[in-house]
Amino acid sequence: MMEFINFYLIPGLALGSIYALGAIGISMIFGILRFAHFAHGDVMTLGAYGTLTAVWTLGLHPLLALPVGIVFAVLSVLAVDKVFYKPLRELPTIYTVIASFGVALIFRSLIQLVWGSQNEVFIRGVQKPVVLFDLLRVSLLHLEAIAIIVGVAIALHYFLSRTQTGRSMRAVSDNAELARVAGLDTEKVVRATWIIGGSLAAIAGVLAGLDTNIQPNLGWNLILPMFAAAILGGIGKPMGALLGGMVIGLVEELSSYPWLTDEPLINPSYKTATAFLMMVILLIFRPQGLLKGRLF
Amino acid sequence: MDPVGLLFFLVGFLIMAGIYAILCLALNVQWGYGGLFNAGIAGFFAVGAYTSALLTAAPAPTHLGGFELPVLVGIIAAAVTAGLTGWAVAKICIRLKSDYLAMASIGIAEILRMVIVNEDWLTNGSLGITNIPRPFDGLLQGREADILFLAFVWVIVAIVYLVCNRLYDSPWGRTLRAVRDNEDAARAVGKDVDSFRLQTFVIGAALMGVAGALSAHYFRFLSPEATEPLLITFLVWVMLMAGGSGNNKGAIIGALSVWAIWSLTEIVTNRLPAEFATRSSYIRMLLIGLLLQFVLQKYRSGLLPERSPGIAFDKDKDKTHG
Amino acid sequence: MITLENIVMRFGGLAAVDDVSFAIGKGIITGLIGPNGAGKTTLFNIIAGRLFPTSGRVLLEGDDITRLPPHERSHKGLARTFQIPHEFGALTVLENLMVAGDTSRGENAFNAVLRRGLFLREERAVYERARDTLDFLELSHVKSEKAGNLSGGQKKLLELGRSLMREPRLILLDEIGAGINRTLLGKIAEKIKRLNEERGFTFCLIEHDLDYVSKLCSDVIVMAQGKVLTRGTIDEVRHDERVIEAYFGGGKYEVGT
Amino acid sequence: MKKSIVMAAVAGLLASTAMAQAEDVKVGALMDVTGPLASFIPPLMNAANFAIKHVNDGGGLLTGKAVLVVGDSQAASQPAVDAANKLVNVENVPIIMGALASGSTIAAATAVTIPAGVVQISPTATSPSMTDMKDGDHLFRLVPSDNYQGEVLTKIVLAEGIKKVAITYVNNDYGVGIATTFNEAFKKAGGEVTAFEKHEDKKNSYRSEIATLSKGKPEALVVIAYASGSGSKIVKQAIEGGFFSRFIGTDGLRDDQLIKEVGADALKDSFFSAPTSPDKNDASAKLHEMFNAEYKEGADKPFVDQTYDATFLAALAVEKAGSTDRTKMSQALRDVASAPGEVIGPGEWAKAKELIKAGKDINYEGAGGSYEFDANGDVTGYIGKFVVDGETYKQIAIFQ
Repeated sequence: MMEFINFYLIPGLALGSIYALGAIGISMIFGILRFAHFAHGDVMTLGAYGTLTAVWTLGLHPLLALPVGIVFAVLSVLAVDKVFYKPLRELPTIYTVIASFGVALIFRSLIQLVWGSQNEVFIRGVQKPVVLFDLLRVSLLHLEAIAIIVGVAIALHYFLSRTQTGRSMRAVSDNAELARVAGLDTEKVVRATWIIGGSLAAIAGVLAGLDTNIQPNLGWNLILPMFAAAILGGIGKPMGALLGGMVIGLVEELSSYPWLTDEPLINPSYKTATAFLMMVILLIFRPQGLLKGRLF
Repeated sequence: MDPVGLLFFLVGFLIMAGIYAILCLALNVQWGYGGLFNAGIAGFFAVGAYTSALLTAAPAPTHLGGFELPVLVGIIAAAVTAGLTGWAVAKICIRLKSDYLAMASIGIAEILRMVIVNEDWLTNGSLGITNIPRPFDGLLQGREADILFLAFVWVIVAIVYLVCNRLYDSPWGRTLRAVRDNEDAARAVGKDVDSFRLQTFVIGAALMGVAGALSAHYFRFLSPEATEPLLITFLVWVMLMAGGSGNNKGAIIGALSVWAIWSLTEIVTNRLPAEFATRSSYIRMLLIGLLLQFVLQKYRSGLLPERSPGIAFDKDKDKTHG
Repeated sequence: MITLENIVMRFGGLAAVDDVSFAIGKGIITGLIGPNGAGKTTLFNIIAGRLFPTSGRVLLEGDDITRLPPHERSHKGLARTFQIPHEFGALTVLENLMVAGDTSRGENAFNAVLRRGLFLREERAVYERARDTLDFLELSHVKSEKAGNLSGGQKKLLELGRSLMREPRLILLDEIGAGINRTLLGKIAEKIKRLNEERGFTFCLIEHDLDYVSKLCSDVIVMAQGKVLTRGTIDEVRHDERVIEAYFGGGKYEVGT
Repeated sequence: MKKSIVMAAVAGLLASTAMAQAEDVKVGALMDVTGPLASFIPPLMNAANFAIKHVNDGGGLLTGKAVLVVGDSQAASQPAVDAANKLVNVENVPIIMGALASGSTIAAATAVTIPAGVVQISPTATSPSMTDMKDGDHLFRLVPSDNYQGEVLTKIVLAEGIKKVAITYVNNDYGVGIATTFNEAFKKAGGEVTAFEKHEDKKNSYRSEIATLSKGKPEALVVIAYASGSGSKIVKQAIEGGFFSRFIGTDGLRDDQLIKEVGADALKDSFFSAPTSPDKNDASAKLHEMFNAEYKEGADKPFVDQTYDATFLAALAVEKAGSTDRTKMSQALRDVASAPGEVIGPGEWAKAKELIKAGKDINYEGAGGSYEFDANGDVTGYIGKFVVDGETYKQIAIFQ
C-alpha cells in the first residue's frame, strides 16, 4: 500500500501537475486562438533555461529565480505571436498550426545556440526524500509541484470567474464572434492568454527541470501527453485541462502498477501509449472532453 | 566541385525528393482533395516500410519473416497494409473535426511507433532490419546502382501522379472536393460523406505506405527512428502548403523545393568558419524555421494553387477563372 | 408527400420543436412561417435528416424515414437549400451543379482511375442537364467562376439549381429570399412558380417576407415557440389573432379585424 | 534588400569554395548533431576538432591542411543518408569519421558510402549486425560489438561477488544490444537476473519501473543507458526511493553528467565498464590532460576517446595512402592501425608523418584501445572497470 502511494500515486500526481500546467495553456490557446500550439513545449524549455540563467548569475534557488524564467517565456511568446501568428489569424488554422511547428524549431535551435545542447541541472546531487513514520517517502519537489498546482487551480478559478479579463476570456472561448460583436477587445484577450499560458508553461518547465534535468528537448518531449491532457479536459476549459493533466499523469504511472497479478498491469514500455490510447478513445466517444469543452 | 560527384549527389537528392513527392501527393489526396487533417503521416509511412522490409529482406532469426519476395510484391503489400491501417484508423475517427482528427492521428502514429520499438519478435525492435534489397540488385555496381533506383522511384512517382490526377479529374474527385468545401451541402445532394472520407483516407494511407517501402529499400536498413513521427509529418505538411494544396503538380514541386531547402542549407552552413562547427546545424534548423515563416506569410496559397480540372465536354470554354 | 407525426426535438432541456404534426401535399407550394426561434429551420433539418428528432416520426409517401441519413433521403427525392448559402466554394459554378447530378459510376474511385470510359456517357448527360439548369437560372455567364466568388443572390440561385439537379420530388427552401434584392427575388419567385406549374415540383419554403409567401404559397403553416399555431391560406393566417400575437408579442398592438 | 542578401550568400558560397586551397584535404564527419543524441555532441565535436588541430599543428595533412566537414546525421537513417550523400558527392571527402548511432551508421553505409567506395570509421556504433555486413572492407568501428562488452561485464560483475541483479536498459540499439548479451552471459555463468526490463528514453519519471525492478531483492541494478538520457534519472530516482544503492553501468552511463546529477557520494559502491586501451598504455590519460587543457572540461565524457581516435585514424589513413584516392583508404587504414609498426599515440602527428614519409610502418594505439581490426572491420576491445573517485572516474582493472 505504502509502495503504491510512494512510487506510483505521488509521482503520478507530480507528473500530472507538470502536464496540467502545460495543458492549461494549450487548452486556452486552442479555445481562444483556435489552433494547436505545437511550440508550447518549447515555451516550457525557454522558461527552464531563463530560470537556469538566473540561478547561475544570481545564485538563487530555482523556485525563487522562477519569475525571471516566466518573464522570459512570456516575452518570447508575445513576440512570436506578434511576428508569426498574428498575420495568419484570419486564415484557416492549419497555417498557424504549421507556423507554430516552425516556431518550435526556431525556439529549439536558439536554445541550442545560446545555451548549448548538453544537459544542465538546477541542483547537483540526490535530493533526500521526506520520510514520515518510516513509511511515506516523498520527494520534496513533488510536494512542491502538487502545492503549486493546487495554488494555480485556485488562482485560475478566481481569475476566470471573478475578474473582467477572465470573464472576457471565457466569452471569447465560448463564442468569438459574439464576443467581438459585444465589443470585447479580442487582442487584449489574446495577450492575456499568452501571458497566462506562457507563465504556466515556464513553471512547468522549471518543475520538469528540477525533477530531472534541463536540455533543449525538455518540453518537446512532453508536448504529446500535454495535448492529450488538453483534449481530455475539453478544449477551451482551463480547469478541464488541469484535470486532464492530472489524469494523464496518473494513468501513465498507475498503468504499470501490479494491479491484478505480480506483474505490472501494462508493460512500462507502453506507459506513454496509455496516455494516447485514452486520448483516442475519448476523442471517439466523448470528443467534447471530460468537462464539456468546445467542439470546432 | 567534382561534376561526377555532383551528379551522384543529385541522384541521391532526387531519390529522397521522389519519396517525399509521393508522401506529398498522398497528403494532397487527404488534405488537398478531402480536407482531412492527417497528422500521423509517419505512422502509415512506418507500416509500409516495415511491411515491405519484412517481406523482401533475407531471413533472420531476430525478426519475423525475411521472405525474400520481389521488391514489387513488397511495395504492393506495403500499400495494402498501410491502406488497411488507414481503414481501421478512419473507421474509428473519421467523423472527428479537423484538429481533433489531427490529434487522434498523431496519437495513433505514436502508438504504432511504440509497437514497432517494443515488439522485437516482429520488427527486431530498435536494432532494426538489415539486408533489405533494392529492385534490380546486381545489375549495376556501386553508386551507379543508385541511378537505377532513382529511375524506379520516379516511375512510381509518375504512376502515383497519374493515379492522383485521374482521381482528381473525375466525378469522384469533384465530389470529394465538394465534401471538403461543405459537408452538409454534400449530404444534401446525396453524397455519403463518411464513405468518401474513408476512401480518401485509405487511398492516402496506402500511398504513404508505398513511400515508406521505397525509403526502406533505399536505405537498405530500417529501424524505428526512420519513422520519427514529428519530423516526417511536419516536413510533408510544409511541402504541401508551400507547393499548393489541391494541386498535384504543386505537391511535387513543393516536395522538390522544400527538400532542396532542407538538404542544401547544410552545404551552405558547412561553409561557416570552423568555430561554428557545432553550431552550424542549429543555425541550419533556425534558417529552416524562419524560411517556413516567410513562406507562410508571403506565399501562403502555395507555388501552384488549386484549380478546377475543367470539364472535358465543356466546349465553349470561356476564360477559366479557377 | 411528407408527413410529420408528433415530432419533438430537445436540445438540453429546451424543446425547439414541441409535438408538431402536419402533412405537406403533393404538387403544391407550402409556406412555413413564424417569428425567429419558432423552430422552422430545426424542423427543416429534421425533414432533411440533418437532425434526428428526440421523438416522433417522419414519413415520406408512407415510408418511415425518421432515422435515414440525409444523403439517403436525397436519393429518395428530397432536396433542400440552406439559409446561409452552402456553396462548394472552390468548385466552379458548373461543377457545383454537376456534383449534384447522379454520377454514381464516376464516383467510384476504381473506375475513376482505371475505367474512365465507363462514366463518360453518364458524365455527358449530367453536363447537359447542368447547362440547361444554368440557362434556366440565367447563370451561364458565370459557369467557370469559383462559386465562392459569387454574390449572395447568385449563390441562392446556385443552391436552387443544385436542388433541381437532384430531380427531386420535394424541395425544401430555407429563406431563399433573404438578403436578396427585389429584382432577383422576383425572378426566383417566378422560377419556383414555373417549376411548380410546368414540372409539378413540390415545394416547402421558410420565408419571413409575407408578401412573397402570399405570391407563391397556397398553403401556409404558422409556427411559434416550437408548435404549429395555425394553418390555412395566407389570407386566413394573416388575420389570425394568435399569429399576430406571436409575431408582435402579446398585447403590444391593438389588433383590428 | 532581399535580393542583396541572397546575392551575398551565393557570393560567399562561391568564394569559400574557391578559397579552399587546392591542397587542403577534407575529412568527413557524420555526427548526430541535432536530434535525440544532441546532448552528447559538444564534447565529441571538440574531440574531432582536437584531432584535426593536432594534425594541422603537427605539419598538416598531405601537402595542405586538414579540414573537418561535418554532416548532421541527426541519429536517424534519412538525415544520415542525406548528410553522407553530401559528404561523399558534394564535399568529395576521401574518408568519413562516423556516424555515432548504429542506425545512422548502417543506413549511411549501405545507402551511400559502401556503394561509393568510401571508408567509414564509426567511433561508437556497437550493433552486432555490422559485423556480417557485406561492406567490401569499407565499414570499420572502434568499439567492440555489443556482444563483447556484455560478456566482459558479466566477468566484472561476478568478480565483485554479485550474484543477483536486476537489469534495465534503454530501448535503442545500444541498450538492447549490450543488455541482451549481458543477460544471457550472466545467467549462463550462474548469476541470477531478477528482472530484465527495457525502458523508454525521454521520460521524466521511472519510479514505477524501478519499483518493479526492485521486487526480487537484487543486490545491484544494472543500468544500460546514457547518463544524459534516462541513465542519470534512473539512478537518481532509485536512490531517492531507497530501492538501490549499488549500480552497474556501461560506457554510456560512465559520464561526468552522472556525477553532476547524482553526486559522487551516492556512487561509491557502483562500478562501470567501458572500452579502454590495453594494459599500461597511458594514451588515455595523456589525451584527457591535453583535452582538458584545451577545452577546460569534457575529456571524461563517453566516446570522447573513440571520436578523437577515429578522426585521427582517418587522417592517418589519408596520409598513409599519400593521396585522396578513395580506393586506397581501407588498406591504408589497416596499415596504420595494426601492429606491427612503431607505436603512435594521440597527438603524435608530427612523428607519424615523419615515419610515413620515411616509409616506416606505424601502429596507432589510441586513447580508447589499440584497434587491431579483424576481417570484418571490428576490433577486439579491452574493457576497463571504472569506479568513481572524487569528482571523476578511475580505471581500476582491465579485462579482455
